[in-house]
Amino acid sequence: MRLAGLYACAAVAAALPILFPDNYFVTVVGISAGIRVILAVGLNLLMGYAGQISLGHAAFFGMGAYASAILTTRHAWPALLAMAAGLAVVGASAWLLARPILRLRGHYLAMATLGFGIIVHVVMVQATRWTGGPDGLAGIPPLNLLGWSVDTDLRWYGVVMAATLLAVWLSLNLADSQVGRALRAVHGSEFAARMLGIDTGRAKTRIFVVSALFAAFAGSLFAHQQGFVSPDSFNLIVSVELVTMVVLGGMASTFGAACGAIALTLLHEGLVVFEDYEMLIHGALLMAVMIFLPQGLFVGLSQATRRLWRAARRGG
Amino acid sequence: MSAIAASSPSPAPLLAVEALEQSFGGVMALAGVSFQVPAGLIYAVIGPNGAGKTTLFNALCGFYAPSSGSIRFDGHELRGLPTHAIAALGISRTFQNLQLFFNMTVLENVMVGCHLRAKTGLLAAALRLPQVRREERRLREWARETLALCELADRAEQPAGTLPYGLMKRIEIARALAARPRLLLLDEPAAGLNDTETLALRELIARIRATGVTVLLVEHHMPLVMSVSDRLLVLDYGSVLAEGTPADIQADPRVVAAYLGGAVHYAV
Amino acid sequence: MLDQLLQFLVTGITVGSTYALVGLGFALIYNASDVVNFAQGEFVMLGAMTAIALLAAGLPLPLAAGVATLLTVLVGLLLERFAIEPALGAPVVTTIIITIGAAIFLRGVAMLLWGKDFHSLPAFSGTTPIQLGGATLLPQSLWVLGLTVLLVTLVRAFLNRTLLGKALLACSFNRAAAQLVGINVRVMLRLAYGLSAGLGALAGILIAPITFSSYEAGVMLGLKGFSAAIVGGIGNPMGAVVGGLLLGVLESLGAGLLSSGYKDAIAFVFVLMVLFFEPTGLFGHKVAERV
Amino acid sequence: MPSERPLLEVLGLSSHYGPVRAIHQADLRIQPGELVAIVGGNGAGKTTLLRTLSGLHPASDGCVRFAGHDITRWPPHRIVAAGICQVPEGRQVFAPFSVEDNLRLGAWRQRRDRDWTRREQERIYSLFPLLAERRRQLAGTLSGGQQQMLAIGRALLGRPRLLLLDEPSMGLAPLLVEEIFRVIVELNSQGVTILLVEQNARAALAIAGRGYVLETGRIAKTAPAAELLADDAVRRAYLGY
Repeated sequence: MRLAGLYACAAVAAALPILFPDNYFVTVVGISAGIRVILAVGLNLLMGYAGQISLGHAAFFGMGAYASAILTTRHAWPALLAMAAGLAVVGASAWLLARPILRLRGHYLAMATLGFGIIVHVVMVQATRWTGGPDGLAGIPPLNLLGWSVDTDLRWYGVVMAATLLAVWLSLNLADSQVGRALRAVHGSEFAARMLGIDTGRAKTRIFVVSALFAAFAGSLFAHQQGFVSPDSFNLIVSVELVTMVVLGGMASTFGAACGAIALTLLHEGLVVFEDYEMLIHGALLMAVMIFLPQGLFVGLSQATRRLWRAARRGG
Repeated sequence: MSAIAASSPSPAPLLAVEALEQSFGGVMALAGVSFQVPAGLIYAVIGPNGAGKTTLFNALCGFYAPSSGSIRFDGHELRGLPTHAIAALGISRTFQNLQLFFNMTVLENVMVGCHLRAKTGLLAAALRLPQVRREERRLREWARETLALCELADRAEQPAGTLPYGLMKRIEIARALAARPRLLLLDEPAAGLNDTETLALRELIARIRATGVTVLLVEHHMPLVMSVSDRLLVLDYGSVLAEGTPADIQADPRVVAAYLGGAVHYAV
Repeated sequence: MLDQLLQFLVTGITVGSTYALVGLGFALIYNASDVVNFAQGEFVMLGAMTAIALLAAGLPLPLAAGVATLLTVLVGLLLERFAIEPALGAPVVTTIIITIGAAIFLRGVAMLLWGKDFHSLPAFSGTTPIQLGGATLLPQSLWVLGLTVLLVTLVRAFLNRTLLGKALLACSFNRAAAQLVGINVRVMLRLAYGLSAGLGALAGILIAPITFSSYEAGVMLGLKGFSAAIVGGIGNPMGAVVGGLLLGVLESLGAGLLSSGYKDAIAFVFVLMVLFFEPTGLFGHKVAERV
Repeated sequence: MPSERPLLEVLGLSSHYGPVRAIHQADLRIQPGELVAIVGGNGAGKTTLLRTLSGLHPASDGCVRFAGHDITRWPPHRIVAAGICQVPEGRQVFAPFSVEDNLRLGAWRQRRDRDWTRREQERIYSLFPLLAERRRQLAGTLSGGQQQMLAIGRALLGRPRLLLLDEPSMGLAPLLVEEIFRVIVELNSQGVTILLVEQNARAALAIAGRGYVLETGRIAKTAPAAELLADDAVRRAYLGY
């Protein structure tokens, strides 16, 4: 019962390619949406549950991707090992960064995480010897799971969906445990949380690391799936989009963050039609949602419909 | 030594505050406060606005770093300890301004209160290992028991933010109790309550004491304080004005003057 | 070597002046509303791009600059009225996202109007470099320096010498008390947004002949301005000015002595260090009381 | 019999802080020229009442009428313009500004009338000679009593028809309290209508003509001050015994 939502998602993910076989849209958009869901769900643990903003999450995403790219193309590591190494590096960096950065609050935290994201991005562009500079790195091999090479769109669809469901499952478990409650307590009132014996500094640090690991995992998948990485995929705009997904979903809800990620992916696909208007619409939408539905698109809309429904019933 | 010294009075006080001073940028909020709270009592701290009552609580909890003096709790010096470590020693509190976790249900709020008894690791929780499920069940039971003690059992699944104010204050008490403290600090529990709720609060405080928890109470509602406390400490301008039983305090003219202010006379 | 250092210093101060003006705008808005306006960089871009467009349309430079500044002020006022006021008192994350949304929106508008190409404004008075010891100085740099000094002096005088300026500061010291003496805080809010939009636009117009401008030009400038404000102690207008100059010089020195590609990274490493070790900014306390 | 229409009339006013009801169905009436005291213990809702009257805090129910206008939903700056000036609890002077600047900001609504402002400022200096010596000093560096004088002066420069004072005695030494109260009496005798909120009930009732006793957000009693001074209701409101 607890995981009913997860099973439903799994069913939909499995049914889509059967209902629409060989459909480019389903697989490619599905893959892209899945990777974003992993990112959003991970960031939601930090932002939605623990209440700590990060405007630099694309950095961890990129570090995971580049670790895979560099280790496989330059050092011929197997893909899975490269992924594991990437996770280790990102985990360690996040842990080192967490203490000093999470002492900051509000705008200061926003500025610091944003600065971190920019620094990492500059390194990606400038450290040409390792990263290939602005042109990026090509020729990243696909994942190879015990001899099964993930080299078609459909196989990738399957792997990314499995990874996405895994991420959602982990996030649901965390949220619905004492760890998750402690994080929400930190968000609700740090005073009260400490008074109940929660070491708030430690709790924040650990969830920052977990959140970074989700991003690095998504990054590694992204690198192997695309076969190519360049700094453009990990810039400030991407960090802002990640925050947008979480906020759009309504914060502190795993499925909300996932829906936010899917909605933004579809919006991107849809806005392609408008080409030059994409930015304008994206910006206007962000402002409108935050002004009119501050609890997020999904929570806000469901509350609004409930209100309308009640009003209609009273009227009738 | 004595762990949960219930009603039998132990010779060593549970809490001993010695010459505690707290200054903020030159302003003395606490100017050498000393008092002792024996285990098992309901001990109230009263005084006019700005007398330093909440400052005292915040110093006890490690929110402020006192300028000098000592706070000993059951043989441990509390000064310099971080708040969560103080909580782990067995002190819990409620807040003057509600610090409820409004985004959680009543039960979840109280389950956070059980945090000190939870041993779940991050990884185990993420994978939802069997021991996590067992612990969840244990914490839930514990929380439900505490809710029952506070007569909140039927509200368990409601979001805490949607309840009336009086119940919210009660949830905060339940949450603090869930930590199984030996000393419970209540910061103005009656503020904003109506008469019926205040009466129920008095019973609840008495029930809490009966479970062996020592209660330190800051409160303005004098009828409540006078009827429920065993001893009182009166603070004024950050110093101790008087200490004693409710009867002693009511007979003390200095207390009346501190509250009503000295008369100022001149021709009008 | 010494000549080179002098050159870096000159370049740094020129760029830093722009950061200072943008940072000053940040500080003014933060003071008035506790909002960090992530669209501040877009004011800079709008000022520059509008001036370029007006010039191309045949207006003389001074008039184009003036009209561009006024139009940007109008955008600032509209932003305040329709995006900030409705969300007053909202959590920090909400206001951050609203202003980021506004920034993306303005960028989108600029792209539609002027495309993705880089544009440039002609230098105000020629491009013959001036020799200064061993360093060369563009005449435009003199314009930037001179007008920055003028603008900062004017803003400072406005805040310290006029009652209106004091009323604006009063709102940030103690909003309730400001309301109790009858100050309309919404009017002050609009004043702050208008003022900082104007400062941003002027910064953009001043720097456009040196750095080129495009619809994206505001992103980095805005962030550097924000950094300047943080380095100087957010909410302290003159601290932001000093922070901007410091950032510009540091960046230019880093670019010259270490690597030009890393200049943005150097700036943000500096900001992170300041945040980690002096979270209230370098001048968070001391200057705040003097302003 | 009713000689004049009241200057301030509060009917059924309620006010909440989040879920907490701070003021419940309060009724008040103040005639021009009166000095009225509101006394009550900690947390009785005195400060909330004044904040609601000044428009800093929204009323959840009821209405406030002032000089013929319904000002219940007016923003604070309009209420000040109408003539209600408040000396807030804890002084709230603009600490980084000089004494002089604080006073000039107090005259914000009158800023175009420079002569009046200058004259009025001099009057404040003569009322509080201590402030005159410290014109250029930063307000944040003044002592508590001096800050209180400055806060009163600042409010007076708003040209009040009704002056609201929130706990002017709080945290002040008895001698200073006496000084502040002397000024309050003097102001009232010059014709300023005053609503004085005090925890120091004896001092407040000693100078007020009439008093209200506020108890947990409700008006528990109203009577001539002398009568209240002798009444046990006041003592009960504070001490509950």
